[in-house]
Amino acid sequence: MRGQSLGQIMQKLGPVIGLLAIVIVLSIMSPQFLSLDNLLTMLRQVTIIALLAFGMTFVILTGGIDLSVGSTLALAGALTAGMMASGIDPILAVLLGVLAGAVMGAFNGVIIAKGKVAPFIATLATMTIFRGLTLVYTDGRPVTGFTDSQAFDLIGRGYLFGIPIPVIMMFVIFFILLLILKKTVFGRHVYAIGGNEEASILSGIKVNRVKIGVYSLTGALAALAGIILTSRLGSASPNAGFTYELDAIAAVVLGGTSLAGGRGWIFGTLIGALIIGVLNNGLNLLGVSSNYQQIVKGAVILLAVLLDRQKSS
Amino acid sequence: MRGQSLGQIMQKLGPVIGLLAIVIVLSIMSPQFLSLDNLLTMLRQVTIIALLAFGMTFVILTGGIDLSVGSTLALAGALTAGMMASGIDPILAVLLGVLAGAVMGAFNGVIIAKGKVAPFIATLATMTIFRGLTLVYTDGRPVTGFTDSQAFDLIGRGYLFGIPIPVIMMFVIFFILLLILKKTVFGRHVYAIGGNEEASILSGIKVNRVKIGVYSLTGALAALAGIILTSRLGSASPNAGFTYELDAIAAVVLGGTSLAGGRGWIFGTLIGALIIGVLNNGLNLLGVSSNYQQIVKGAVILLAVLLDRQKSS
Amino acid sequence: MSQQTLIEMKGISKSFVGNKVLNEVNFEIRASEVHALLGENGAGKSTLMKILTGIYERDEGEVFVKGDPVHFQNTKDSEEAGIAVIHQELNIIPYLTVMENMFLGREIKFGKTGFLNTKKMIQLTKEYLGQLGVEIDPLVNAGNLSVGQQQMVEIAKALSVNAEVIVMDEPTAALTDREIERLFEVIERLREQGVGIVYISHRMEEIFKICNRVSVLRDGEYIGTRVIGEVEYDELISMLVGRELGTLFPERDVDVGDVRLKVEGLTSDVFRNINFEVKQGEILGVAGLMGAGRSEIMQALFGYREIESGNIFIDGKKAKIKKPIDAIKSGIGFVTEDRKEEGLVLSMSVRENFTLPNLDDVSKQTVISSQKENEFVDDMVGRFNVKTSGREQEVKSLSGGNQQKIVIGKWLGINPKILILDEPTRGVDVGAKKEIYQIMNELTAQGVSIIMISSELPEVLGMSDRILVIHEGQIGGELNRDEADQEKIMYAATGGE
Amino acid sequence: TTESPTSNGDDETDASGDDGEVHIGLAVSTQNNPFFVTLREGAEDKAEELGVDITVVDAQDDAATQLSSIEDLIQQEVDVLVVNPTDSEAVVSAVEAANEADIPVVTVDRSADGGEVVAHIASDNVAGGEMAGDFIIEQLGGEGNVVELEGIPGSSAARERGEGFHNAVGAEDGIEVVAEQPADFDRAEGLTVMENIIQSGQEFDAVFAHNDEMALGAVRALESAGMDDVIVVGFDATDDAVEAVEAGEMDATIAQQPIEIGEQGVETAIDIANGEAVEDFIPVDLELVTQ
Ligand SMILES: Nc1ncnc2c1ncn2[C@@H]1O[C@H](COP(=O)(O)OP(=O)(O)OP(=O)(O)O)[C@@H](O)[C@H]1O
Ligand SMILES: Nc1ncnc2c1ncn2[C@@H]1O[C@H](COP(=O)(O)OP(=O)(O)OP(=O)(O)O)[C@@H](O)[C@H]1O
Ligand SMILES: [Mg+2]
Ligand SMILES: [Mg+2]
Repeated sequence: MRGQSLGQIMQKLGPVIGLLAIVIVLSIMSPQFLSLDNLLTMLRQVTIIALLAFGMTFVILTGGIDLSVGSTLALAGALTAGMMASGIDPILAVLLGVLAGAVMGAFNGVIIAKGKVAPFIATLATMTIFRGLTLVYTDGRPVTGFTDSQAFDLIGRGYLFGIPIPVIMMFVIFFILLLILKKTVFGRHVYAIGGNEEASILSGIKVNRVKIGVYSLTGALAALAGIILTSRLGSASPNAGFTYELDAIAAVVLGGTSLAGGRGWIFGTLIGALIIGVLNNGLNLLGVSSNYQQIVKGAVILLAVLLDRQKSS
Repeated sequence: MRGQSLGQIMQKLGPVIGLLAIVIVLSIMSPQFLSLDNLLTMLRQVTIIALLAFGMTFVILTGGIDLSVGSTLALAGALTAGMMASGIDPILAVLLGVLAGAVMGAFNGVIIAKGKVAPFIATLATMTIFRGLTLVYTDGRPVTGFTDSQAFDLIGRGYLFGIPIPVIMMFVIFFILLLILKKTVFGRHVYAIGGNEEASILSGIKVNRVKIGVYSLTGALAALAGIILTSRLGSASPNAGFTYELDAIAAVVLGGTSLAGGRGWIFGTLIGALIIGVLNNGLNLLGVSSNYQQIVKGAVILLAVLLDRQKSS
Repeated sequence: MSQQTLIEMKGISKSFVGNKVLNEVNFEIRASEVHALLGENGAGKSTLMKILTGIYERDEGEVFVKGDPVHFQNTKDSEEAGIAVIHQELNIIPYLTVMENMFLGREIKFGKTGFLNTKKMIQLTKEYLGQLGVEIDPLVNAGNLSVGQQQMVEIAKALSVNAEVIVMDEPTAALTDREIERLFEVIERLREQGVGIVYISHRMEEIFKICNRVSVLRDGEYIGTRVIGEVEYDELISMLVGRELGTLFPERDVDVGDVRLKVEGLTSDVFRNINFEVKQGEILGVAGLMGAGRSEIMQALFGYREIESGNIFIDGKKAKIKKPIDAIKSGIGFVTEDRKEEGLVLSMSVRENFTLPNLDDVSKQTVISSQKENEFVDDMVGRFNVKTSGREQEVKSLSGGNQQKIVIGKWLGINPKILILDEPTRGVDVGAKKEIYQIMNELTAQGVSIIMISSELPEVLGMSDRILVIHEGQIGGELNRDEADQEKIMYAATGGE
Repeated sequence: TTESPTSNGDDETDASGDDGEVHIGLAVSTQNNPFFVTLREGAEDKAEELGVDITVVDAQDDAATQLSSIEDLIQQEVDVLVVNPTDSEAVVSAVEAANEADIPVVTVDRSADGGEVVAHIASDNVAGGEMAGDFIIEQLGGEGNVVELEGIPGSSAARERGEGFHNAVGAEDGIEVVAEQPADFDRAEGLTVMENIIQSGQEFDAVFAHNDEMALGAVRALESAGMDDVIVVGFDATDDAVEAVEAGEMDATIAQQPIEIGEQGVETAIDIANGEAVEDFIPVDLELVTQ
């Protein structure tokens, strides 16, 4: 990281230090916390939010936001389960499910890029629409009764070399996305648009196309998250993913990506998702009463962001 | 409105035209829709979202956002009910309840203004914290058994000259806020901060103080909404106001206020809240099935915003 | 001179995160003087003034107002002590009206009520604008004004404070000659009334025209103070840049080739029937008054603004330009007028900004090759003599002149046939200006056609092979290098008044 | 028994248009939960079968929304209002509003704490919680550790089922509730929370979940951890859960018979509209579904 000021490096280290602090506190308070088994369990739980947050990172880097990821997750999960239940080959169903997510994302992208609607309000509307579609499609009931395909079960519940497959998928996707952001023209354009959209247009960047791409990617990742969840649960609930968008956004921001766009990194998002996952896991391990869990989670997020801001100013 | 271009006027008329269109369609489809009784009912229903949206307008004008209004509503409502249940005079309890809301808002304001935390993430955290506090305070149960004070009952259920008291309160508050925004130094500074914070600081505006004021106002209004709701329902539920922030934000944006801050008007917000209220009321009158209601609502919001954007560009 | 000393700054030092930008600087303002503050981009002029007005906290040193030590915490404090500022960055709030902007932070109320006395403010706004000789509706949104008009509003705002000291940080950067003349008249009047004025500008001729004394900063060091009339131009320049600079405008000796660009009947809502040609290796200067529509014509040419009719031919072939990317593909580069809003991605590094329009050339199958990219950037940094700590430095932290070099340099990656430069030296110090002129010469020598919009007539006259004058959205005249002079240009620009 | 306050015949301005036809308004608490979806379907099917109009509104689990949508039904001048309250206390003002408009009210599944209600049709959540507790006590032979997966904090179902459950197990000295954690009625949360509880190393022999969705999530977690002998009891008897019980994956679920509740609601409403006398409490039996 040549050429980066001390301030920038501290800024980047902030989330890692936060995560470490929480991990240290939890491992002192709960002896089970650091067991390999628990860590793997926690990682597997994090997968869903991490996938949503990865996509959200791209969206936020362009200066946008996507509130519809939770609903996309639910609709894509339900569609995939429904297709399998109606006899479509599981692998094909998964691919179509991810495609459906990408299409939903592209729909967001088109409204935002071509329709010039503020991302917040566009995806707030599609959040409602996609959730409504899910309810209509499932009639408010979990979709079950899809074939007990071994392959499909593996997606959410399998292991490879003792590591849960969702966790492996999460890391593989993480590295691909990291590469896209750091090494490709598309990734560079994502940062440029968030940094200065006007200047990006004037530099010949096809801003609309990049935005649509980013929302499609986010939709596809949300769909994948929905499919993993469906596989893990053996059913697709119409309520799946409700308010997950908030966790995903929190993960991105905790990781140090600026909501104003143009600045951030996906490694931070991974850390942010882990902070949220570790907190949830830890609060359960410690048996904190339900009423207090929300207070603790909110306070920790606030504290983490506050400390981070303090340091950087 | 001298000095305004035709485009600007069209922009401002957009929401009104949208509302009229919906009203016309609904009154054709449902004969009950235009009855005075139904209109008053609808207005009373709108009160809660309108009060939240009024405060949200101030917040959004400064370039911020407040996701915690729903939780503030719940906590203030529960506190007020709890105080009354423990024998405190209802009028005092109401005043203390509104004050509590203002304090919660001020807490948001301080974190955002002094702590330099992005409003989205700050209020996301306090949304969780306030909800948690409500659960702890109420132990997860609705608060009831407060004295059957006539005065308190009136707040939510009373009538004056045949008009529901909440509706009267809504309009009185609307005019006061309109006056504040248009005619006072505070209102001017709210617009200025959202338009260009840096320039506002350089012009000697006490930006932090204005921001804290704006969030406090929003908190107080949310508390008042919570108190009206408590009075209407005769109980304060710990889950009250869940996801109301989204409706409030939608109302503000439907009214033509820019999420980027600095531009907008509270009359538009009133119209926006009415659009949402009329839609909810109309869809129920028409007996649209609940699963489809969400789709219709989302689609109408999207359409309204899209048309508005098209016109202005 | 024995006027009263209004403000004295002694031994001022200031660092930003370990970077010392002012080192024991002294500065003094007397009543009835215009005191120029001179220095290259990033020398610390604006920082010194921000310390004076309480926007920044000083690390060391003392400030006295009429002999009393002061320590302002914010702009309100300094305003109360009689100091008004026209900041370098425009501080206009676009969606507020002119009147609202004028009185921002100092609104006139009915007594102590907090309610606005709008009538009074409208009346005063008209008065102050009138003093500057500009007619702007106080109720129009400031964002609808041109940059120059906005600048006039800011000047009026500073006047309205009735201050004893007015700091003007590059007030003329966005103005054309006519407004500048007005401003100078006002400055002269204020000076006669006993006001002390700090005048910051990169336009040397202005310094000699209206200032009484000049202080020079270089790299945060105080170099010295001279009395105008007792100092030679060349001495001042060498105080400024620390070396001899020679003539500002390099010799132009270029073979002009065939017609490269031909514009026919270009018409939109702000301009009508624009026809002109640019040849290979030629510099076409475009002059005109503020708001004449010069930028708009170029935006349309670049596909960034809709046109109603008209055709564009490049090398004799009709070019279809609907979006900036089309223009870029046709070999057009566009250095926009506002580098911060339209030219640079401030949050990105020098490297990333340089390669933004030509990423494809440094990548294979959309994967960016770090090696190629770094080579290109290093080449550019060397060629343009960009003063930077490295290619990873954020452009936000570069000085204005160096930022401008990057905005120009980023277009060289596309090997442009035509380069449009809109106010290429606005807010750029003399040293960097000269470097930019040299770059323009090198480019035209390689056959690049340049269109240069400029509001600085010496620059238009010094650099152009041909001059196009725009008047109210139409071509007001065309002049050759040999026949052109300031009068003729102004004559054409004002429509022959 | 009570006499219904009005019958639709004498109401000339009946908005449902064709005289004599009964128009029922059904206000359900939510349609995001299979239990209430089934309840609604039971009601709608019955209404169709009997040839009456029914308008359904959904409160999305929000008391204020419910009040608003009931007001809208009142505006529609329905003949009878069948309410499935989101909350027994908060629904009172809605019931009173209907009372004022002379529209008779029937509550289903949850009762109203005030206002005039002609009939209440329900199976008791508290009793169901007790039933689950008793089943677990019996299965464990009165000795063992139990985990409780709670519903959305603050929701009435979570409150009442929890209350009943604690009534039962609290009375039994040998039974200890070793963990109470919220999983929001959600299957994914049920899975996650159960995984974490397992990781905490806490020994336990049985799980009571406030609904089947959470129970099914817990089953997944237990299965992965090889803890197949843990007793899992859910609530609602959704199709999935009944299947799981039959397959031996779950041990029991409490059936509230939502179809029956929905049907009864409509039948009662029609009786009221026709001026017939109805029972003021119509219990729908709870059923313990086991293998
Ligand atoms: N807020 C800040 N944080 C960090 N560095 C700053 C800040 N403001 C100014 N600097 C740095 O201080 C130095 C002096 O900047 P300043 O704006 O005073 O220069 P200037 O003389 O006004 O230049 P110009 O002619 O381009 O306006 C520059 O290196 C600049 O990058
Ligand atoms: N955003 C805008 N909205 C409305 N009018 C505008 C806008 N931008 C520019 N104009 C108008 O277009 C005309 C040309 O503006 P502009 O000042 O850019 O011209 P210019 O010749 O490039 O002058 P300058 O030297 O100031 O750049 C002016 O009448 C200006 O008021
Ligand atoms: Mg400066
Ligand atoms: Mg221009």
